[in-house]
Amino acid sequence: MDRNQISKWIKSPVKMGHKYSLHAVYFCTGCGIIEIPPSITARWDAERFGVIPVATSRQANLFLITGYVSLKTLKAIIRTYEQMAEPKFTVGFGSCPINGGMYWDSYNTIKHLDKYIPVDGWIAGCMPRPEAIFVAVTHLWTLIDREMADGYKRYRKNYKFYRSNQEKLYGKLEWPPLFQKDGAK
Amino acid sequence: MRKLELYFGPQHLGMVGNFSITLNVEGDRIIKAKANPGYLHRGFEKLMEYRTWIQNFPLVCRINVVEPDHMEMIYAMAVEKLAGIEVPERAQYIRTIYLELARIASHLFGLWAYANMLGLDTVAQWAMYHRDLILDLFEELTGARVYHIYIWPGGVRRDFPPGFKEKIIKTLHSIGSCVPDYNDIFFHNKLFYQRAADIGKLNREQVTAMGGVGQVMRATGMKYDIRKIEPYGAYDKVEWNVPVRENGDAYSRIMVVRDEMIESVHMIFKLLDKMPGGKTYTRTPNPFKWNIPAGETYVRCESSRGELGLYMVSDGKDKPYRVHFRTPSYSHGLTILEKVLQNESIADVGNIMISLYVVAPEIDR
Amino acid sequence: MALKLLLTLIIALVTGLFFLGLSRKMIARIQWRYGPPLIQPLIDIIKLLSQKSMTHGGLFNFGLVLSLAGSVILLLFIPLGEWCIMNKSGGLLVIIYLMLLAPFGTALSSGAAANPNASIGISRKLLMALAYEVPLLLILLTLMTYYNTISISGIIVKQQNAGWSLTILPLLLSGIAYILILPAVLGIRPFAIVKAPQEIASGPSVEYSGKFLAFAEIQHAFQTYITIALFVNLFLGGASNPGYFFLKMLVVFVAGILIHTVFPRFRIEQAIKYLWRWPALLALAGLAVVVILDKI
Amino acid sequence: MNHSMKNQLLSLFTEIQIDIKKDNEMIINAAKNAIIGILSFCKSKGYEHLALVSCVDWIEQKKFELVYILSPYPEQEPEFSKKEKTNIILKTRIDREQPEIVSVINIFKNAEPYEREIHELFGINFNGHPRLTPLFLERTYKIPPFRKNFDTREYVKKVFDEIPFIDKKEASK
Repeated sequence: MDRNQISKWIKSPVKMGHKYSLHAVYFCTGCGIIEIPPSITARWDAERFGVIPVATSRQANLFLITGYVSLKTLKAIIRTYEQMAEPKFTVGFGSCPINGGMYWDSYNTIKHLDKYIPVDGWIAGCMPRPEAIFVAVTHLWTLIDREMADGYKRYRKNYKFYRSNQEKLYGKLEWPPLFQKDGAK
Repeated sequence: MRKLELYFGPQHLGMVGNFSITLNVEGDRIIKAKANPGYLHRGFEKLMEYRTWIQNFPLVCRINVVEPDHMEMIYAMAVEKLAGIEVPERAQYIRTIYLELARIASHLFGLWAYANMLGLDTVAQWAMYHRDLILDLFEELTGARVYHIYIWPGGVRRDFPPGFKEKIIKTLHSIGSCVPDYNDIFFHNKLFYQRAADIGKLNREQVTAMGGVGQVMRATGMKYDIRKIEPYGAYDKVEWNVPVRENGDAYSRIMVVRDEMIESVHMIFKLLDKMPGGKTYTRTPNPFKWNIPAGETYVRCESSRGELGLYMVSDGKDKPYRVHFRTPSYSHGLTILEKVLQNESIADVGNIMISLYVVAPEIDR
Repeated sequence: MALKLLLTLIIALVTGLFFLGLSRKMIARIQWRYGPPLIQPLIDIIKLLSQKSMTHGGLFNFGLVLSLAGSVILLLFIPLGEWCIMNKSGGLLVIIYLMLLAPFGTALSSGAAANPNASIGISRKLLMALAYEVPLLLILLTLMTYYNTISISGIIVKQQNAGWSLTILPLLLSGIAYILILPAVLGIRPFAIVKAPQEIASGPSVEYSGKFLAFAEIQHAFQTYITIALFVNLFLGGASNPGYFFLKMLVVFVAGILIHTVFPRFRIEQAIKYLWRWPALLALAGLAVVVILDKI
Repeated sequence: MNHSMKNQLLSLFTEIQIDIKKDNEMIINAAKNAIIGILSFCKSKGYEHLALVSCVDWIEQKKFELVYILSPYPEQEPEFSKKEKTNIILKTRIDREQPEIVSVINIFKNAEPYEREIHELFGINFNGHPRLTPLFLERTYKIPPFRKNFDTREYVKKVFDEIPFIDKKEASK
């Protein structure tokens, strides 16, 4: 928690700004939604780390996907992810987005979330506790520090593969591709 | 006036689960609302047909995340009825205390969602803090905060740890001592009354026609509570009454929820005093070779949102043949919500939806 | 002159951001939690300015800049302590006009964003502006007739020797009316209808991202500063040195935050009905009292 | 209450078997075309709450079995608070090849989402239903997913496991 080290603020304000003001849009898909309210309210209070839930994806830079992802939700997740402002980070909650988890044999849920959108951090657990969420937030800080939270760069770099995976799943998508050329600025 | 199509989208602050409502809006008034669920559908009943009776237990409490305990109870009651297992007396008492604690936690979660939709964050934070105190009790009893897998066919997984009874009483007293604060800041707040009175008004004929259950029905004056009609667990061994209100709008639904919470606290104290000793678990056969005799059953229990039913068919093998959950949010969220949202203002969409206590994972299962 | 101009801008920005940070900390403490550090709004602005943002065309940018400019210009007309840059030129009348520039600017920019939530947020914002303008104009009219001057520093000088205008008997009614509409002008609950995140996904600022959101946050900070400074100058007698002036603003702001945490939101028609009933009647009665006193 | 109903029902309807289990639960097996008659009769007798419309796929006998569960709303303080069941399970079997049944929506309005769900997950056609649009599923399946011959594990292997991972080496080519 190097928030009050003025030298770091002067050296790299952008990185520090992103570390200590994560505006989270949480997609209440799946069962992880039951641990988000306790972690943003009185008992655990994520706001002391600067994590605040915001209403729209435009204002957010942290995207919490809190549980299994069904086919209908994935479309909404992809659009929300593409609407977010550029340095954006994604965290997958629980074991369902990692490898399908409890619903590994369900016909309506996707098994691996990072085939469709880039994910920076995973929290294991069949619905992780608020402490695990805060460990993930602090872990995300170190990733941002070491420039390793580069999900959005990966998405930009090999957008063609992400797009082809999405189209393999849905056939024709009704919104245009985000970047015309791979690695476009 | 300009007509707009507004998405009360799948991703929404303060909404419980993913559930999108397409509103045709004229100015500030809603003309037509169309609910489209399905964002949380995982084919639950299909998955249960691939797992044996015991394997289904950890699965069954994950249908509805706000209140997993009544799901375990309903599945355990169905399995016991089909297999003919007798549950010891002490296990019935423990189950009832456990379910009432879960009901209080679920109502506090509903209060968080409702106060959030009205914009009163202070009550939302307090309610969530008190719910966390109850989750600590669950964590000590069952080892997990939310998904406890505590009710087992034939009883409960383990008895109360020593000193747990005093802990329950201490926690409930600490929550009860805050009720006057809740009353001043929220329940007796004139602004809450103005925002919630005559909103989403339903009379008894409409509710019976559209299959309303639980507090939606109790807010129209009918004492409809499965714990009284078909008592299960130890509900008929303790004296308690069903809180009821008259005019069926959002305000009376929330007040019914408030009275129910207080009623549950008193009921827990009475149950704790009358709890007998003895075994809490009857042996069930080896789970791998446990074939339940063929048959079907429909069992009901009162979850915090209304009548929760389970229709189960077994064809004598070791896996259930067909399972169908009748969840209270199904009729509330689809038939009643679309009817009641007509010509209400946009500001009240969340208000009405959470006063009906619609929880999305219950609808799509 | 230029130095004084720059100084008032910086002081206004610092106090506005400090008030936002203080409000988040106080709300958190009332809700039994720690809450973010006091400089959290500053951290948010640093982050937002470094984000890549999406724009919806020229009108979208122009509207936002217009609303920010509206707030900055208003700053020049409000005396801070005894400084007042645009002192000579018709203080109160200009303020009445410039008050509407900020909502008009956000309306332009959100209209260009073509998001249904934004358009509903804008109709709410303009309705709210309309709702609290009526009593506000009546109150300013009462003050002008009572002190028969339109420059705020003139009113402050009169208050220095005659005591705060809140305590002067004929002005009591309009003082109470102003207190009743202060939450509406500040945009805090029970009148926080414009930015309702749960109902219309934070209203007009639904399409702002990155630096546009930073501008909106700064404009909100200026707006808070202006409203409270106006109230302190008109009714609590302004102040000789800025420190004393800041203390009075702090007291008013803390009272506003205490109201903010314990009330749910109004619906828009309830808010207008309330604002046009009690505060408007009180302001009218205050005006009548002052006019009759003038006659005698 | 259920015993008096039994002989009234037996007198009114022809091809119907009723058996009452030991905890007083009444199970009625009826023919497809008698459903509307029985449902409206039960509704008039006080069984106003349609708890559930469900469907069981008996694949060996090549039959779909539709299940309607009714229960009464208690007028005042429920006096029968003994451990007796008070609901009726009405079952009817329809052919599995062209599954077709009349919708009960004009008797019970709240059956509308149940029938939509069964139509989508089992492929049963409810004629007379105003809105048989898709409810839960995102895409259409050749075999409706809740039928016994739809193997979900097979489907998962075929659809989800075919999509490749995005690994850095192959992507940076």
